[in-house]
Amino acid sequence: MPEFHLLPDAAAVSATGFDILWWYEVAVAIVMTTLIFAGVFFFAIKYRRRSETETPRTIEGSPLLEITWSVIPFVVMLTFFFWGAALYFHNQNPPADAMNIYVVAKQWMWKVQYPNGVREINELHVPVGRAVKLTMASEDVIHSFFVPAFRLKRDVVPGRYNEMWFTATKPGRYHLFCAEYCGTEHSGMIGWVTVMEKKDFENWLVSGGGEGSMASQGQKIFQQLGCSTCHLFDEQGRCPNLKGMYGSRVLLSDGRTVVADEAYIRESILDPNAKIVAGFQKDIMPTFQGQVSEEDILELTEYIKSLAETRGGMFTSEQTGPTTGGARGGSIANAGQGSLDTRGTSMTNQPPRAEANAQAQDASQPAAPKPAAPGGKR
Amino acid sequence: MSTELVDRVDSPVNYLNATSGWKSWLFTTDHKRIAVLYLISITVFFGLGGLFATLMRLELTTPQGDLFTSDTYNKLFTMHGIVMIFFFLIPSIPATLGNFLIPMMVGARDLAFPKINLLSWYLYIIGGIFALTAIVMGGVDTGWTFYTPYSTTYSNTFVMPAVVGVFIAGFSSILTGLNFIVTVHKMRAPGLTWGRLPLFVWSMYATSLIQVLGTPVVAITLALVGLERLFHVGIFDPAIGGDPILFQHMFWFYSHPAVYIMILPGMGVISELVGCFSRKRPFGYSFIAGSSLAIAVLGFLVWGHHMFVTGQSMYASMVFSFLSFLVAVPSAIKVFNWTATMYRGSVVYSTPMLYAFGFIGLFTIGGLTGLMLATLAVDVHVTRTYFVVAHFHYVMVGGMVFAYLGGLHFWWPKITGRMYPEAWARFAALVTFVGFNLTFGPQFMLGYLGMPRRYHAYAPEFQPLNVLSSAGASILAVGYAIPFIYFLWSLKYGEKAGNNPWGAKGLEWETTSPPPTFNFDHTPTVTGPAYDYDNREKEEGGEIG
Amino acid sequence: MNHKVVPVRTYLLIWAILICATFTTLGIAFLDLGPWNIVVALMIAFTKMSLVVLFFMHVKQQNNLTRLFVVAGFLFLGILIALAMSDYGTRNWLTPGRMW
Amino acid sequence: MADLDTTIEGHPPFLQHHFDDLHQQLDSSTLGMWVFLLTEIMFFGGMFGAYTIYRTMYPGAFASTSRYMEPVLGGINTAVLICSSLTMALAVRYAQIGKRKLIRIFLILTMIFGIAFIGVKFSEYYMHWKEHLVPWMDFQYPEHPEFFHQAQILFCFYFFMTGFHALHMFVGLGLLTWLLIKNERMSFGSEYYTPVEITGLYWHFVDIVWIFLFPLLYLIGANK
Repeated sequence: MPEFHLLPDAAAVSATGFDILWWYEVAVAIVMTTLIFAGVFFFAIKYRRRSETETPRTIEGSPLLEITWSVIPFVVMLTFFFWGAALYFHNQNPPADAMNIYVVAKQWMWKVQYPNGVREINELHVPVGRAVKLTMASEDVIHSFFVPAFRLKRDVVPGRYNEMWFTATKPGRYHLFCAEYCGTEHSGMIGWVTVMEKKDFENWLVSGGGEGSMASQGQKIFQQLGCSTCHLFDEQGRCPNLKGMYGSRVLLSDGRTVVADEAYIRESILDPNAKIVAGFQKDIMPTFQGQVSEEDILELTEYIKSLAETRGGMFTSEQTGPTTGGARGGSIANAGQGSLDTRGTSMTNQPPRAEANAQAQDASQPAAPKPAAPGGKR
Repeated sequence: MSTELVDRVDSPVNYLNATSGWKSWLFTTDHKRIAVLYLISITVFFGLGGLFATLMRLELTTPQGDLFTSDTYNKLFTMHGIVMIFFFLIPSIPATLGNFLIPMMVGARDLAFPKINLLSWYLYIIGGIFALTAIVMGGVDTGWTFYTPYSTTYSNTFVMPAVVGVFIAGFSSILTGLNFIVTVHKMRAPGLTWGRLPLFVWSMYATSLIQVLGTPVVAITLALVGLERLFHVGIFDPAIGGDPILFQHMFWFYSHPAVYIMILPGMGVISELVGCFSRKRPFGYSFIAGSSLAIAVLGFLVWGHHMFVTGQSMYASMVFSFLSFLVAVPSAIKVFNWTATMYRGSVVYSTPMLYAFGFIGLFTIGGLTGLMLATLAVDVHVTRTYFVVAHFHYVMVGGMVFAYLGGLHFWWPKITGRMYPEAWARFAALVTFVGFNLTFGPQFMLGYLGMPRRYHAYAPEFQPLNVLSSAGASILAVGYAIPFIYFLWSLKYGEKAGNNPWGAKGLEWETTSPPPTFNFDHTPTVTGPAYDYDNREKEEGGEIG
Repeated sequence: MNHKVVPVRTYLLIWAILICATFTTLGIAFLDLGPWNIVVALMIAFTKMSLVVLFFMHVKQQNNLTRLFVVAGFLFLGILIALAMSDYGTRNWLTPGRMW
Repeated sequence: MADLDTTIEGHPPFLQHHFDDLHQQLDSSTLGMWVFLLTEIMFFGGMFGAYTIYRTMYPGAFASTSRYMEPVLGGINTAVLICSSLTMALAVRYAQIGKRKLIRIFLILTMIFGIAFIGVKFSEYYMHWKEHLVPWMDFQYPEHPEFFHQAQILFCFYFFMTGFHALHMFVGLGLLTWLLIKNERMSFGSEYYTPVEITGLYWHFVDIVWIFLFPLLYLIGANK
């Protein structure tokens, strides 16, 4: 039986940041509680009733005092707010070079898949010191991916992707819980997050691969579903050419542009007419709702991502990095075949914001001429 | 019980013995009798909810799920939540103390719409019967929040009767609020201006506004859940086009203000108690009154803080977080003012005052942990864990239930004409306070350690704190059982209370105990401000008032 | 507070305006004003509502209390829709790292 | 609030025991109805809110539903309802001055308009049913198969909102019937016309709900 600890493990950068804020708030709370308790006790004892006939004088109140004890706590609260919001923003916004791992939740298990095809259930292996982004989907109800040691939690909502990222700092095994009630075996929907040294992780990852990379799985599905009859790569088909599509800006038939990210690909598979690429017909592609599982969609997404990279030359090249960066753009470098780490690892836990942004901007420049290009049919 | 009660009180004609027979109770339009009907019915539901809680705490003494199956446990916490929130906390103070006191406090013969008042009790009972049906048929396992798509598509339990029950009980709550609003506006005695109203009336008025504005939205939301569950058209089912997050928006639009429906009446009671047992007008009367209204309005702007980790837009989350801090300001004002009221007062430690001390302390803890939960980054870790469970129990049980018990002790002589045994009552208040802190204090730590709520079985390292919590719960149960016994006992053997055993100010103390059916022989006329304990004001020329 | 008896003429006038407004909305709906269609339709609806509330429901002669309750209803409805839309409207905003 | 008569003597028969005078009774009842209407605003408001959100989420599907709506029928129905509001307002007016015959006439006229509205509405429902547009009852959407699910949600809201509105109409008709009977038994007048007044408020509110439902449900994409 594990020992009883009063403090939870802290095994990620986010946990350290959280704990500082947390103890600050706990300290404020203790000070305030003490003040109130002391006031109540002091007054209650000092001004206890000494005779049955005594009548204290009325004190009407004091607007100045009221303002004081409204404004001072509020200023303290503002520090809570800004600090908390800043940290939250940071935690919502994965760095551009984060390693991508896919999580599919279903009653009552966590299915994890790595781009190279390694699959796990109720286990997640991540390397130390590397930003990891989870793209999470649910096949049934709302679940919530909760790793106390990282102080992070994110709901996994059916019908959409939710993302979460972290940089683990301490090797070890940590609890993974489902934190949103999801039915009978909710409390059994638990697992372990294993944080490993980089070397160990690479070895583990290489040894684990089974049926080929996610992209190659996706390619199979792409053929099976007959996608390839319309989405041609060499010449113009009835549907947009998917090569180089991922991560680019796409001009839509109604004049809007969207970034072709995971969410867009997912939507286009399930609801093809929602966002039609400019120059193409509606109603040509049927919906694949009900024919593909969330996992299939993720594999197809990986496949489409890999197409983007092969077009840009070698998929290992840094420059083809995320076109618009950030959460949705995601990392494409580690997609496709082979090891995740072929392009070298970023040693810093989090790349400096400025650098990441610069990268994002660089990448978006070449992407700009691309809009609607996939088909070239205007 | 009620008819026996009539025989025992041999005082002159009062509302209890004016008429007799079960019909005179079930078809009464007297607000005081309806309050007693409510008192009995919510006690039944409180007992039921408490039973579920006891069973849960028993299960949680061991990390393995060994006492119940997971399905049973899930039903237990769901039914605990539904019963306690919709059938105990929401009607508790408004429907009992509020019903009993508001007409008297404003110097009226009854509420504005006595028949509607009776109707609201019947709606409550019908709603309760539906909820009980759901329990008897086999229970519900969705959690009291009915989150979609679990509740609409995946749960195989009796969701429909529970939803219908809550829907109907909602209308009971709306009608109570409507009645109070009109009564406070239109039925005040001559001379009773808004600035002279007791603070309890102010907070009940604010509560009523929330009931009237918020409850219809949850009604429509639950109707949509019912529709979706029956016909599966996809309103909340993402597989066929719906958006489950929309349910959460609509649900919390009511259910966050609903926590103010639960706590505001408690705050009103505490304002009365602190004033009376310090023999002093509450410090900053107008700020306490105004903060009630501020809480009622601001309370509608913060619901999104329940959804920080759902994938709600982070910009919306930021807005909601900021607004949540705003709503904390009026709550803080109240706590400071209560404390300041005792300054240079004449404080006496009667049982109701002990509960008020408990309330101030526990509500402070509940409120401060609420601030932590409103902090975006902190919420991400501790939301949906036992930290949240502890937080809202500190506010709802440590706050609201303490206020309810305090108020019940305070007005018990007025309601029944009898005193409760003071020594026992003080002892019970102490036991409750200790038991409560032992039960829910450890849960804060469990939450920080990362134990998710609604877990039937849990990781072994959480066991020590859970055992502590369960032990505390058994003490808490004793603390609740004692008042139950001596209140019943006092109906027959209690010392006869005079009209005003506490020397309190307020129109309700100027009539007999128990009051006559129409409360006052003559409509009272109010000439001074509320809580004029200090009669020097008048002697010195009455410059105030 | 006293309910004055309103002349029939006033009621008829309001009725005539309401009927005209209804057919105006209907007519405008068949024109293509782009996004303005719905704006115009709602503006006319608001006007119609105000007329009904003020004249048929006698709010014009009522005290401020009634007016306050009417306004409160729409205020809180506005809060519901506006704050819910603050989520839906900003979900697809770029995350801050990508804004610059 | 001044000069409250605290004695019970001279209580008119229609003054309830707990009120001081008729004035207070009328005021309370009117305020009570307004607070109830506040509740109703939020009740329908919840639906309008959910509808608005789906509408912004699925603009295309929304536009596609318009071809199944009959704007002209909706417009006529709006006019019918406005007429009923006029007659209701007049009924209240004559209740204020105690003209029993005119009250009767205008109450009956109001009911006729109300029934006409419901008649038109239900014939529309019948047409929708014929066209398989009722969700969960063999819903079909052949013109835009890609919008099947979304349109189903939208039609669900359509039936839900208009259905609740129709339900309110039925309640209103019930209240009018009750008023008609009451009008024969006792005389309304400047002393006492509370029931007519508050029923009128309710009826006008139901009218207002429709004033918003009409453009939102019928007029989207009517120009396409």
